[in-house]
Amino acid sequence: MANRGEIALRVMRTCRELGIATATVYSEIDRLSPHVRAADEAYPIGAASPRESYLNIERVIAVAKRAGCDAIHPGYGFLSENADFADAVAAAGLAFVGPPGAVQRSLGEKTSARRLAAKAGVPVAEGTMEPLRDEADALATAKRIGFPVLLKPAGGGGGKGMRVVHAAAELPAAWRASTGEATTAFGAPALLMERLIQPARHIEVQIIADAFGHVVWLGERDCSIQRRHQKLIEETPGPSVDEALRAKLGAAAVKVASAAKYVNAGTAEFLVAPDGTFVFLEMNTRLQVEHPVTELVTGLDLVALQLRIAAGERLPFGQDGVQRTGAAVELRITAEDPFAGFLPQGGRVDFVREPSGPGIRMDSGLAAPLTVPTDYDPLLAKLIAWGPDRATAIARARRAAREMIVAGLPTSLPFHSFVLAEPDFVSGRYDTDYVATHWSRPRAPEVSEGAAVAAALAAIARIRARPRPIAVGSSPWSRSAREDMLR
Amino acid sequence: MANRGEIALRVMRTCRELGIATATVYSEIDRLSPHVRAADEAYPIGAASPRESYLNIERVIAVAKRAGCDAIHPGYGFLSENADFADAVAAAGLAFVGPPGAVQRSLGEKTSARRLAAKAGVPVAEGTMEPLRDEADALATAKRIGFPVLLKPAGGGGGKGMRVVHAAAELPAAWRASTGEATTAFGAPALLMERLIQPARHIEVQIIADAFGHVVWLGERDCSIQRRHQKLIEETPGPSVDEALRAKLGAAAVKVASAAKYVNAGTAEFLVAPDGTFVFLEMNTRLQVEHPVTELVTGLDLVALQLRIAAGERLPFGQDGVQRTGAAVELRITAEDPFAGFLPQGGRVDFVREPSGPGIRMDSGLAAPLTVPTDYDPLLAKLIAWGPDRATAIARARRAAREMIVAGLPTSLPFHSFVLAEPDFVSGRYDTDYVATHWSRPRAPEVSEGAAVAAALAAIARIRARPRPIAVGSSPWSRSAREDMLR
Amino acid sequence: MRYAARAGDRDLLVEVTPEGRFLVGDRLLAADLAEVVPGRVWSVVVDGQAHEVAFVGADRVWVDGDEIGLAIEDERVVAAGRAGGRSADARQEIRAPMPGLLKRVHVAVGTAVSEGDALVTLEAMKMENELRAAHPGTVTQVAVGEGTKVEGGTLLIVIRSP
Amino acid sequence: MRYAARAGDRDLLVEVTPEGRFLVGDRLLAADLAEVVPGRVWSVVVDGQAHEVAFVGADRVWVDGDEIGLAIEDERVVAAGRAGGRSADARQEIRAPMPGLLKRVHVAVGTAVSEGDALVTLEAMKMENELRAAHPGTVTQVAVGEGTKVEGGTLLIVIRSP
Repeated sequence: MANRGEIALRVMRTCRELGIATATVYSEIDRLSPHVRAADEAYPIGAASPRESYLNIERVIAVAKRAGCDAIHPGYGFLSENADFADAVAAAGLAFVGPPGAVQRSLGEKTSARRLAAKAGVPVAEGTMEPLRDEADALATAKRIGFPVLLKPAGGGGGKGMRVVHAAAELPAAWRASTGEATTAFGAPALLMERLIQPARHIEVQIIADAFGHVVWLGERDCSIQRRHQKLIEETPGPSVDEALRAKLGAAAVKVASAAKYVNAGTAEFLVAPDGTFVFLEMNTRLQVEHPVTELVTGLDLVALQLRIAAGERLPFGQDGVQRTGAAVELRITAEDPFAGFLPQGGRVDFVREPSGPGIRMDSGLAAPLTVPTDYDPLLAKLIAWGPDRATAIARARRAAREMIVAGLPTSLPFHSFVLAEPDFVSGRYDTDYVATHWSRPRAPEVSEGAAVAAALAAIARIRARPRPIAVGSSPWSRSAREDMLR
Repeated sequence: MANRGEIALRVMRTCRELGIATATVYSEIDRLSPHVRAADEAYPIGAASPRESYLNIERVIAVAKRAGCDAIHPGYGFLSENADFADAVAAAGLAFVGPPGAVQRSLGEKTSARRLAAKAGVPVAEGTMEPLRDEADALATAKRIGFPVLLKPAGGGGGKGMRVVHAAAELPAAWRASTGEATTAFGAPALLMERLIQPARHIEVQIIADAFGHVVWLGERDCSIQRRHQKLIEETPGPSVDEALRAKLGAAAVKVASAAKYVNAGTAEFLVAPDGTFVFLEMNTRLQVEHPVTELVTGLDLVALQLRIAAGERLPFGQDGVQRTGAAVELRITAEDPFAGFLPQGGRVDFVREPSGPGIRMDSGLAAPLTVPTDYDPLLAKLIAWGPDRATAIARARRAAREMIVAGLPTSLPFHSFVLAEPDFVSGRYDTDYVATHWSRPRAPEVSEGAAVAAALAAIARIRARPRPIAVGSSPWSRSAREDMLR
Repeated sequence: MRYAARAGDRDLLVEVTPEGRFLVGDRLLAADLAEVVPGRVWSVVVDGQAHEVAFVGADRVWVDGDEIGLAIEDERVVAAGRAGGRSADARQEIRAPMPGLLKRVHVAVGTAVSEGDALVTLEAMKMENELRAAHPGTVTQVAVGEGTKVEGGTLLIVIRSP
Repeated sequence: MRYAARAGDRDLLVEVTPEGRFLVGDRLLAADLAEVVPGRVWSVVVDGQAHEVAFVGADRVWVDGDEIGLAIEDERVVAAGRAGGRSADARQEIRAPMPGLLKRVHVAVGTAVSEGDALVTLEAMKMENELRAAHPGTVTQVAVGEGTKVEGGTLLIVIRSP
């Protein structure tokens, strides 16, 4: 397991269920992290900085060999979309749980993916089919296709380093920032430019393919609720997607995958305009963070399928074998302050209560105590709710989100509570501008006077009562603390 | 909510999802219990002893009136199958979430239920159709139908007070014990006698009916894994049940329900012999502990349906509208010592880790810290696993059970870990004798030498290291504790 | 003992009577408070209304599913006449919320800023995060220059409000 | 310092060297022990093998999903030559595991019992629970009579094994 956090735990859970022994790597700062305890074997590979540990190809492969692994699962992020890593894994005689390096190369470089999709007859957004040469080239291109435009790193996806440019004046700053972030995130400064399609929905299609040319699509996910071009809430089916559009998107995803000779699980991302026309954005050549919503409506275990395909097996079903039932929504619970522009926050979690019950699945990397380092992605846990219909899934997600408590650092939970009761989201009317239009001036929740008074009284009681253990079946406050106050 | 523990939480979760405000009662010893915090309103109703609190009809109804409730959900146990309570609730102008008193009376008294089923053309076990007059009557009956026989309280179900009698010599002791427990549990000493059917599987059928005469069955549950005639593991579909038998059982359940003019959710219990012949045992006129396995394969929320029917609505679907997908298994995690005859244990829970992830649902009343009183049922939590097939559901249940940690008192978890890997259970070959034949001399698990050494080293480290907070990303043992030892 | 509490957007005056009852404003409440998880989670039942309270941060509290700000001051402070939280507004200190690299400083001493204006860009967690002004005011101090690696908590910018 | 440990059915002799390394039997282990939840959960990595250990009871430990018995004695006790748990076997004390009503006593002083024999019936949690002998032996004491209400921990029966 070449990863950490909730995804390492999620993958190793399926391994345990399949009777597959697991070995994981961990960085110095992760010695106490849950994935180290969940694995059968665990090996340190270096300092907290990703370059020194989770991004260090040589060390990861050295550990895999030492532990006698048969395969490496990269999770998402880190080395999951690194073609050189996939090649190195293969060269070391290990199975890479994901598409081979050649496929990752043809799809990982975004202009190459755009060329491939266009060639396969799948529409792409107007823009550059080669990386931009320099800022001047960028300006010329922007003027040709017309502002507003989108600057994107050509080297990788996930929304990192993307910048919207509304006018020529903004270009220099945007160019600097995007180039910088592209270098930091993908080790390559190359950028491309697309015409900005707005308003639009970010809708992606999950596909899975075996090494024998069979490609199946498993339904779509609407991932339009984003901040910094990164997803916060995903759901399936997409509330704006009808059967006709779903079929078109599925077919387009399969076209791209087939053209790329795709193997294993992948996701084709599209932008869909209000009129239902869509363009292909990119192919994510890995397991997605949001894969559980697809698992809940299809009943499939995508990680189990990934492992079987990596072992050379055929897809156990065809397109007709895919049934989808009900609706599912995922909340990404991140270590970010939604009242401060979703600023990531490291810190120490010293109390956690996670929800459960009907329709709720938690894929969590949380524990208490737990130190959340600032070196990695701020995702702490995923709350996924299923229901026979969208309304039930949303009601369950909201109920569960409001049961959850994380003490020690701010999380995205208040944002989720807001969205799940917000009329536009509840009625399915939203696009990629949602956060900007609905959360630009976030307001703290209005609580009842009773709740406010309760909070104040508990705080006063806490100040006055010295901490003491709870007596069986009695309340230290109503007993001892009251006595205190009589003194 | 006239209950406590996991079922109170489970019912109130659905209420929250439906936007229904909740009020609950609690006994003195339950002030710190989770259901008090989960409710919108909470009212104390008396001492820990059930008679003083959760069984006190007058007080429960007084609270419901004071809180301005529209309906009362009884959960299971306590007043859930008390016809007088159902009548009193109705008399108070409140909706009772369950069948009306008249129905409960005709099915609650077991000989009356046997007469009703026989009249409806559903087979019942050979035995008494009226309560036994006295010990002499019991002896005569036993001689007539032939040993071994089963002594059962006529006043209620749930396995309480049942005794197997193999020979006349055992009858006096069994009579005493059953009469005593029947009085304690149901307030009525009356007993009945049935011929013991062994080996047999305990298989029950979930039904739901509205007030307009529509009755639908939702599939069966095999509940043969029992101790003291009380269930420990339940699953659906039953591994021994084929479509033909399933249809027969479903039809029989509907016959009994229709004959009783049944309304709301209920469960018809059957004993199925190896040759597939079956007899009706009793009708549980309430929500069952094990209802979640049916929810997981049907996608229905039985509590939501109960509330709609109690509100006078019609069943929103017919028999054809019921789809079942995959398999589900439930583990009852109880405060019992499986190495001491499942002896119930009160105590204080001071640490809990509950599992989650793909296919896992927890319906839990656990928290840390939590005092588990000896006054109530020892059920702490239910671990329910779904899978596309039985093997996957079992693999997930086992994975999850082995992730779970409860510190402070012994639980049934070691038993569950054993069963879920035991060949007879895994292959679906088991009956009501399973615990007697497979767990009569329970053996502690064999752990690897590595695990044993790890446990010993941790224990020694714990003894030597003074408790101290964990430094960020470092191990107090490898740091400070090592320093200790250098002194 | 009297306390001034600010819970969310509500200001409450709470007096704890010698008998340990609570006087909130002019209402005497018979509140049943139970400490469920020591120092962390409390159950509060007032006249049948059940509330769950969890202390999730120095000045943040979780109550019945919502997170709100919470500040308590006892009567000595109350007597001193300082109301909860007010003073914070007059002087804004912008501090680094986590270790990172100060990529850009968008303001200088004397710059007039409005609510929401970007002040500095901090690169951390592989992302560029813009720290913005919470209230309008004038920059009175720029403590750190561009390109500096800063620890969490480092003072970056000070703003005075009229 | 040397320790005698009994983990499950394994007896281990463990010596902690002055350098803080572990000598288990004659094998020197470089074990990395990390306290994850203070006093409760530990992570133990020995030569890449990762184990999770949770202390769930006075003499019970959870390790990698299994619960086993655990007893540790330091060298003073070891020197005294008493092996872990042995002495407990010679004399069995049957105590009430919870408050309840002692419904029946099935044995008397002098009764010879075999492993698994029912000794008393205790009614608690609305169920009749039979307490049984863990090892064969002879009843040397019946501390409480039928019909008595007993607290958890009350001594009920004493058995001596040969």
